[in-house]
Amino acid sequence: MKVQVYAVLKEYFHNEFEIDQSVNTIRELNAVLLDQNPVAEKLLHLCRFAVNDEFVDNNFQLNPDDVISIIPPSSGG
Amino acid sequence: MKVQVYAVLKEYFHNEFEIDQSVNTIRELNAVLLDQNPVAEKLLHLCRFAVNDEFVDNNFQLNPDDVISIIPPSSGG
Amino acid sequence: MTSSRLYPPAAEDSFLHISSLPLEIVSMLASAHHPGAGAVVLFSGETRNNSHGRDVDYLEYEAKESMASKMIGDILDEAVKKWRLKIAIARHRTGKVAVCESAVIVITASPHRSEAYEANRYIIDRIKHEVPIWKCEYFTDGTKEWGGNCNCQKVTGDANKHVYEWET
Amino acid sequence: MTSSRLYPPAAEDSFLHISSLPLEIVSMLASAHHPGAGAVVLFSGETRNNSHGRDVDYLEYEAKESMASKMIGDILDEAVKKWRLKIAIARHRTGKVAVCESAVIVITASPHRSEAYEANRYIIDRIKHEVPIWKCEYFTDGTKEWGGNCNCQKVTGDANKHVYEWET
Repeated sequence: MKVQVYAVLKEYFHNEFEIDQSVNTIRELNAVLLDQNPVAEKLLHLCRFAVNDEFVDNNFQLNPDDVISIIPPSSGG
Repeated sequence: MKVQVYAVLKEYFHNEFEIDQSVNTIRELNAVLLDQNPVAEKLLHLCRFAVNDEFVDNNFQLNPDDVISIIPPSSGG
Repeated sequence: MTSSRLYPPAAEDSFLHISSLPLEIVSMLASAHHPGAGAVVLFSGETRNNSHGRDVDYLEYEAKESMASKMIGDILDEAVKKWRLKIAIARHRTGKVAVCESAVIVITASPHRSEAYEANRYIIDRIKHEVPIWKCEYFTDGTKEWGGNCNCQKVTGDANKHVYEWET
Repeated sequence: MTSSRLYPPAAEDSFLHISSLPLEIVSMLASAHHPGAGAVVLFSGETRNNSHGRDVDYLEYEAKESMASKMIGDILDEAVKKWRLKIAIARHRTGKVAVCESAVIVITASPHRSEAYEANRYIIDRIKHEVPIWKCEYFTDGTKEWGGNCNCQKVTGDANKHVYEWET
């Protein structure tokens, strides 16, 4: 599955990357990301996740062809 | 002294007129106006008076060459 | 504080905050950007096509211009001080104002948006209640009415005391 | 209610409420007059030349455009319903935004002014807190910082619960 990150998250991860491991939920994805980059823990904790442009919660079941966006806190305007 | 009236007051008085009687205060002027047009009583009671572009109270002492404006309630904007 | 004086009046008008010509909303807005202001709020009061259930043809505004312009200037100065505004501009039109046209425009600019919104409401409320400007409604049935008067005196018992929206 | 959809986006943009081009404040405002609206309120959020005591060179905005545009549209629709607005328009810019330029514009129009002011604040507050748009501050000393983030979660304990100015 594909992961896209935005804004300040790009200082911790590539803008867009593939997750090859078997990951079934957002919670599991979060664990994989923390494993990749433990320094991002605080920030990741503040982020929301979206799949196919809709916000989802930690229990959301992922499909291998999903595109997951990690959305840091907004700071518009 | 000269009296100027505005807006809805023009339906009760001439736009501008002279008061020839000896009138010493705004209170006395008010009495003269009510005498001229008793129907205006309610409206006059809601109005403010200004002399030479400054609001004044009922006790304000008038001079013969003053220009008095009678200011009905605002309805700007 | 003289920010409120910065906006140049149209050459044809002798009063800074009162205009007998259509209000130039675009140039007023263009003059309201400020490098220290992160928020600009504009209010435009426009003629509606209906009032109290009746069809409105147009409005006509009358003002005691000399007093009105000075009073609006004083209100702007107070707002600039109170909210530390970078910019405060207001102009009210006199004469016939067609549906969709602006009768009054207020623009405020401040570092953060709270102040610009609050000051804007404060300024328009005070203009509408206190400043000697009057509206006459001309209806499509040919009748007219001096209308929408400030009725605060009925509540406050004093022609100089008003009930403002920004206080509620 | 589809009033919020009426404003035509620039031909170059594929998202109704997100623009990579400078916001056309004049044409947006020109499209916001309505015969049934006596009050038009415009908010423009602009780049300030300072932030937290540091000199700002410019800001750069990033958005997840597809989500952001849809969310702004939904917020506008909610505001139109809640306050019975005649018009509700909002556009947020992405990319570099210079000092004094608009990063976001919100326009509301309603019969009376209370609703236009309240709805306008509601819309901008929700956009700033909820919509996936991010600001990066570039300072004159050459440094940059992803800044001004919504910190509501520290108070509410939930990334989806915010503390809005219009509620205080």
